[in-house]
Amino acid sequence: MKRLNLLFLLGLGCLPTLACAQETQAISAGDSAWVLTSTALVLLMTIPGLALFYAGLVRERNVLSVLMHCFAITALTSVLWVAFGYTMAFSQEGMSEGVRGWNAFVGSFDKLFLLGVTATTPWGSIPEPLFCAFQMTFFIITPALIVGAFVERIKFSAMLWFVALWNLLVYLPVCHMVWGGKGAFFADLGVFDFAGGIVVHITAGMAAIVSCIMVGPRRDYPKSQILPHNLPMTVTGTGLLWVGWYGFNGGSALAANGSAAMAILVTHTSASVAALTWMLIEWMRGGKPSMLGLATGSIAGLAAITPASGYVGPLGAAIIGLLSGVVCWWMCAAVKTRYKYDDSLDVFGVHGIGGFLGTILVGIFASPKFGGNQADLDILHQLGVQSFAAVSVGLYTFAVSVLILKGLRATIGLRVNEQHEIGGLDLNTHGESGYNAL
Amino acid sequence: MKRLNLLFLLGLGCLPTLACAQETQAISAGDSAWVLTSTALVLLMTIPGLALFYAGLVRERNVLSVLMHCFAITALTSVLWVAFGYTMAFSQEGMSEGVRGWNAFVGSFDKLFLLGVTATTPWGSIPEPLFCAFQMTFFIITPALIVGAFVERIKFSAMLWFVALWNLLVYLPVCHMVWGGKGAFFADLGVFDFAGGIVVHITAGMAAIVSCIMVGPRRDYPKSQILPHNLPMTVTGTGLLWVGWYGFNGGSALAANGSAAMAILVTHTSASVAALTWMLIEWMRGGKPSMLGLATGSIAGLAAITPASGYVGPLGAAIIGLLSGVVCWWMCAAVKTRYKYDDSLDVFGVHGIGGFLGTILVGIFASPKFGGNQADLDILHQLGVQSFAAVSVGLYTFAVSVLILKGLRATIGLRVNEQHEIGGLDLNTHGESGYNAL
Amino acid sequence: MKRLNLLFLLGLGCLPTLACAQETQAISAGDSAWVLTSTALVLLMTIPGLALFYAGLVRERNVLSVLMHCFAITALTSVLWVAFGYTMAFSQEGMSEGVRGWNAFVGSFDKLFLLGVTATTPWGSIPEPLFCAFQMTFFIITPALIVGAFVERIKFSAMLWFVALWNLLVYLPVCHMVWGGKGAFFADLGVFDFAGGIVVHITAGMAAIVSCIMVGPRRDYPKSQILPHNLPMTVTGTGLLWVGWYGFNGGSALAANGSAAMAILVTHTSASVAALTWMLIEWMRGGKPSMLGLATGSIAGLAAITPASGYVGPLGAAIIGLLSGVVCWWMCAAVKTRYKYDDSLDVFGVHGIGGFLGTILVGIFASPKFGGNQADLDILHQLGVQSFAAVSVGLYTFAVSVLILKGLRATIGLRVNEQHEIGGLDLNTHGESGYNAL
Amino acid sequence: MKLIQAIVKPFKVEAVREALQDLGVAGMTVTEVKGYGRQKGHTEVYRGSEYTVDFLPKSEILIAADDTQVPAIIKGISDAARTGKIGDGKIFVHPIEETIRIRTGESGSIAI
Amino acid sequence: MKLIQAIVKPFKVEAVREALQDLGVAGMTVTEVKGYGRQKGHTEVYRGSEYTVDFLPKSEILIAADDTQVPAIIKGISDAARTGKIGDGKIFVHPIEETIRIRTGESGSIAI
Amino acid sequence: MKLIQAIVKPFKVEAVREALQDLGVAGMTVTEVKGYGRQKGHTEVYRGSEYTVDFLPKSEILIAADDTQVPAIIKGISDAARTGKIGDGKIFVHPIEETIRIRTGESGSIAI
Ligand SMILES: Nc1ncnc2c1ncn2[C@@H]1O[C@H](COP(=O)(O)OP(=O)(O)O)[C@@H](O)[C@H]1O
Ligand SMILES: Nc1ncnc2c1ncn2[C@@H]1O[C@H](COP(=O)(O)OP(=O)(O)O)[C@@H](O)[C@H]1O
Ligand SMILES: Nc1ncnc2c1ncn2[C@@H]1O[C@H](COP(=O)(O)OP(=O)(O)O)[C@@H](O)[C@H]1O
Repeated sequence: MKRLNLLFLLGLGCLPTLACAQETQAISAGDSAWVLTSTALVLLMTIPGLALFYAGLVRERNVLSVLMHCFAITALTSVLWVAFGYTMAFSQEGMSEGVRGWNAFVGSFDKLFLLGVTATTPWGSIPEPLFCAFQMTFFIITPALIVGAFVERIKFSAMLWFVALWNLLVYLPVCHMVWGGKGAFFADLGVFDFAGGIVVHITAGMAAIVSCIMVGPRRDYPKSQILPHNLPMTVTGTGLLWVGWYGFNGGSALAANGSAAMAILVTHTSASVAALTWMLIEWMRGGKPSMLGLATGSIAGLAAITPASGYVGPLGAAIIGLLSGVVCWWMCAAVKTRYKYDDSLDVFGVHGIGGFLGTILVGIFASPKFGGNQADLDILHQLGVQSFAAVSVGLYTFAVSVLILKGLRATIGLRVNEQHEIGGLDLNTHGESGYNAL
Repeated sequence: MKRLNLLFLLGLGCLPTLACAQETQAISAGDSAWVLTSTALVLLMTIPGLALFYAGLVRERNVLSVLMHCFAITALTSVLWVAFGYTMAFSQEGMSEGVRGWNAFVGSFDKLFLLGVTATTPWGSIPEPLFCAFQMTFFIITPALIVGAFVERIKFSAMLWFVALWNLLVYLPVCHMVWGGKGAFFADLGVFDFAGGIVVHITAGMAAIVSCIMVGPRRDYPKSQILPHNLPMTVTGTGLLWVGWYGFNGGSALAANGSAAMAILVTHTSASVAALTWMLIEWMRGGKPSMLGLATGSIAGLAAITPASGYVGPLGAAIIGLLSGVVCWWMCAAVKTRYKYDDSLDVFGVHGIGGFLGTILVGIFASPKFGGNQADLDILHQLGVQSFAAVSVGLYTFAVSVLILKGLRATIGLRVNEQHEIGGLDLNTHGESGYNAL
Repeated sequence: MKRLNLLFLLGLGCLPTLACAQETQAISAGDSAWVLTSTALVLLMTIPGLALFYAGLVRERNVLSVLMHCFAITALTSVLWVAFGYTMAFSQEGMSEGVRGWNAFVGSFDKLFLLGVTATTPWGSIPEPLFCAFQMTFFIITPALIVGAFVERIKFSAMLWFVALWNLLVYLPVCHMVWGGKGAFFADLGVFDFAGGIVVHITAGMAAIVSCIMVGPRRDYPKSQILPHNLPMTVTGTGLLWVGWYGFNGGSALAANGSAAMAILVTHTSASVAALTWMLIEWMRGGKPSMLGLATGSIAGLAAITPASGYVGPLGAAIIGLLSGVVCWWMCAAVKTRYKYDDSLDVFGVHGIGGFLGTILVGIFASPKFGGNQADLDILHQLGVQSFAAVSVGLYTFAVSVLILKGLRATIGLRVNEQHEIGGLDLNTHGESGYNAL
Repeated sequence: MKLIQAIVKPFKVEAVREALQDLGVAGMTVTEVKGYGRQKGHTEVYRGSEYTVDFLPKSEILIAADDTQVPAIIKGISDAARTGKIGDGKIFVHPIEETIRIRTGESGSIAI
Repeated sequence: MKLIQAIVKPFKVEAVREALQDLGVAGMTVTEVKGYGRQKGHTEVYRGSEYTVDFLPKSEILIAADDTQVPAIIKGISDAARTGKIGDGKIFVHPIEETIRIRTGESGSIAI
Repeated sequence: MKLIQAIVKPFKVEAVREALQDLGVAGMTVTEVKGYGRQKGHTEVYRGSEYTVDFLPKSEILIAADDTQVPAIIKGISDAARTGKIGDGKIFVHPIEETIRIRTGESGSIAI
């Protein structure tokens, strides 16, 4: 009996998978440790990762405005998340599998202001406030991705309103439908979206293409030269995004296990292959292998693997990386150049297209035939589900984004005036400048 | 069999508080994983986080000197910590609850040079060397915060001596009195200071106000224009500080559990609300919402929530964030401008005041009535304890800081000569320059 | 009784050391959480840590080329690792203790393309894909370290070929011989190399000295002034390297336990002492304490402690830090200046010499007499083993590096043409520039 | 021979370059400068402290030209750089005594 | 009409601007330059390698002015920029033949 | 008195400085500028979009000198800065009417 006790004491929840079937699961310190870390990593992606990535690509006179977008979005959306975002995304009240009521599309309001979420309420094998914090970082980064589409000309107040409304009307329902658990619309269809190909990248990408067109191009575009003012800054951001993506995809396993490990391995593989692909395309087409190309390629590969990262093996990851490198390059270098929409930092071309690609391809590469881990996968059927979810979310995002922007254009206006655009947003909107030499 | 079940519940490692009463606890890999990570995160706060935050705010010719302060402090204090800091802060020899002997105020010397601290000695549910390393990062960052008060004019050697003496005479006893465990002076009074409102922020803030006055203002202050030379650098630092604060506050749970999770959630909430508050104040008072304002607000919110982060809920966090945004803004924009002390980077206004505010407010918001987790809290009594601790530590810090600075002024001197100040510390003190164009 | 056994199995994980003797171990979420984090930390060391560290030290016109080296190496070597690197380093097929067959020197090909590595295959107490990902980050950083030797003049294609061949012919066999487990050549001799003094630093350092000589000096060296264009960038990199090194050394425990904790504590101690040492040498020799000196010293201390970090105590760490500060300073400031080889960023002087020093010194300081944890260590014998491994790996690396470079020089050439070197690699090789003012 | 020195708004440099190219001007040299004049500076606020920035970014364009070209160049610059708002800048015309092309050693008009 | 070109220590630009403002000078143009002269440069040491930096940061101030104003401006600059230490800088006075205000096309004194 | 203004390739500044030092020239002022001329710019490609960069980095060197020194200085600069490739730059010689040393108030040749 003594020995038994000792064993019990030792028995500290090292194999969370075993416990999965149970209704309530013990909280695992190991899983919690990894998701805590992942939460920090995904926050790092936005501040300062994405902020630097984007800010380096604009002109010197707008550097602070871009940084400010990312930071203000972080602060604003976090408050919204705590207030009503979390409950609208993840409340499971009123849901049951296959029933398509209101709550199949958006969460109830029972956890407004995190009511009932305490240190001891569990979510799977981690504490619920941790799950809430982790998901918050996704609620932050998604609108932050969009700002790349309209930098250097957007009105700051319009940007804030857009983000608040868009997160409410687009992000929350989409998140709920995909990740809301049993009874959620797309979840019930069996859609695969491990870490946000649909929820994050397709929504952000669609919003980007819509808003860059509705806000209109920068006055210098494409006639005049708009060069990145500080590429090392962008490269720094790339590194932080890449590292942070370990938390984005690996943390989405919500456990410190083999699934998280495979997720980071395939994430890294896809990023690497896509980066090399972009670089080689530039090189082989008579150009020069560029740092910006390598960086952009890696982000394309990271976006594309995101929905697939919990389902595919290294082979699938390599092919997803390869295709995302090719297709996203083509979107940025050929399509955008041809149609001359000013998706300034290529949010649509990289995140939208990359996310779409990965969302479709996981339908194939999740199959064990191609190294995936979904036994008995019916590829054709899954492709249908993936396409349906991707396209319908895309269209929904498109429509709602147009409406929000129309409303804002009619009221507070979307753009700064021309003098402010020429003089730069830093000085004119924020009253400061990025660099002061004297 | 009943007992067996109970053991089961105990055996989960996820609820270390339950196990606190036990003499020795098994080391939990999960808890250790999170505290290892937190140690890295808090180090990241100082190098390069705080270093960049501060360095961006000074003029180009002093950028390296500020970075050097933070890095030299890191190296110096780490050695002191290993030598005698750890034992003076955390030795529990000679302590017993309620007894106010010498060891209620400072630790014994039995762990000099980490004697007896081995890979297998436990501290709660983590290895003792890990606890030692985690606390070391607090010993590093506290004096590093202070340097913001006297940048661009302090003598490098004076700064090193000040830090060494101050850490010995102020940090170690205060840390011991608050966090030394049963028998420590303030701990016995039942003070709440989860992650360092008193130990870190009040001490650093008081030292800052004292030293900026005793060192004297920069020769150009406030007549001439002293603009931040590189705000994107400061923003990068802000991001790293914010992310690192997850480890600062979350890691202070010393476990990967719901308490750590709630800590990061309320930390993030306070930072967000304070950032928005600062931004809105600027905006509403006829000015422009600025990136530096948003960044400073977030740091104020982070400082203020620090002592409270293990006790309050999201509501309390939001109010603490709101108040810290308002009060710290007022300190920097109104009080400092009026009294014209050159607390160059607003260490007192942000950290000192923010830390003080949070230390007091936790006395209210720890109560379950306001969403806190301290059942049966006597708010009035707790407010008394918090105020007593905050004020007496503040006064003690004030007195000792004055003495140290007087001593140094009389011996090696506090300031560089005027020519060196004009020419910049980088060239004159360190023999190098931050940027070389050619 | 069956159930009891199950409990037994469950009950491990928390105390991995207990289970070491067993053939298969349960996967520990806590250990996995820490190694997941460490993987992210070591990746952070290369992108953006080392990339920034190096890029700040070159002239403005080559900043992107240096960043590009680090990022392209990351992408390239990751693909190689997944394809054949992992199996050649860590396959244990065909090995048995003391037998010096082919597989004592290099791994078999049974895990080509990670065949058989799934989310559920364990490696000690962590999932095998996690071990694979963690080791991958070492495979990335080692060649990235080397590039410091030939920046500002190397042909980009030559660099890629060099890295691919060198990683294949040097890194993989050396890694296998040292870390391949029982039956691996140096492992069987009982060599100590906790986190890569031999595998990473000696190999990188030797390759650096060889390649800087064979590629030849920069055309301006040493006659003309080649100043670091952006030291704050280098300092940022230093901070990230230092923090990341917690994962490098702490993660090498492959568990979240006291051993990992001691590793980061001694790592930090050595870095701090070495940084102070370098600073004081500069100061005492009539010069000025410089930020670059402090940064370089810390890297020297980190490199030197790497092989020793799992074996020594704080005392040993302090002495290793002290000696590495002195010796590496002397290599950079005296030896290099005298012999005028253009090891541009001091890879040999800091990493090579630091790694060598630590590899030897661990033979002494691992002994409990000097605070180490290897009971019954025969210091003299161990010094012999360490020296033998260090020297033979050094010579092997030397020889193979010469051969690879000769081959490349004879085929695609090693250097860009003079006009490109003058105009800068950013523009001429990569078709972009780091900073665009207008 | 004259050296024309024009101070213009930075975002007008490209337009000036194009205008001059159309006039057959083969070369010019541009410097980033800061200008102080009738055009007011602006105020920046850092943590509540106001700073008046008097100097505004301007670009200086130098063109060496034969005397006969001068009026056309002045007109070309003026037309291209004019926005009609205060701060458009100035043109100064310097006499110069000699121009040498370093590459060839040629001097005089041919060296321009 | 003259163009006065002054090379001064960078931290004296503000004082010069104020002095000139007092003299009623309405405009000027400032450039960051590097100067080499009697004032010695300094030595920087990077990892034990010494580098002599010969060029020191200076600021160049350009002021177009009527001939009559020139002496006062020279005195104003000299007084404001003088520290008495080597390296205080130089003032060069150029003849200029024409000044044009781009905004209005005015030329001559009125354009200054 | 003359002011010699030379536009040269940036990596030639050091050679020019040494050459002038050998001629006994005690001071000069250097500015980073961008040049447009016969030497073609280059193309940069960012994510598939091509940008033609017409302006190339150049350095401007100013030397005030007595009339007698001028030919030697021109030769010294030319020899040191010449690579023989297009883009080597120009030398312009300005007349100047006065030179003042701020520190001492001296003027004329002695102030150079
Ligand atoms: N007297 C002057 N000397 C030199 N530069 C001047 C002078 N006056 C103006 N400038 C330059 O011309 C720029 C424009 O002058 P400003 O008075 O603002 O407007 P405007 O060109 O419309 O008269 C200034 O910013 C400054 O660079
Ligand atoms: N002959 C010259 N031509 C152009 N600029 C000069 C000349 N001599 C000095 N200068 C400039 O004046 C600055 C100050 O000159 P310097 O000889 O150091 O001291 P001082 O002004 O006291 O004589 C130099 O840094 C340089 O920018
Ligand atoms: N007419 C001009 N006025 C002012 N600067 C000029 C002029 N022509 C050339 N330059 C300067 O001289 C540099 C070199 O001129 P360029 O025509 O390229 O070659 P080269 O010196 O061989 O004739 C240019 O980059 C520009 O800075």
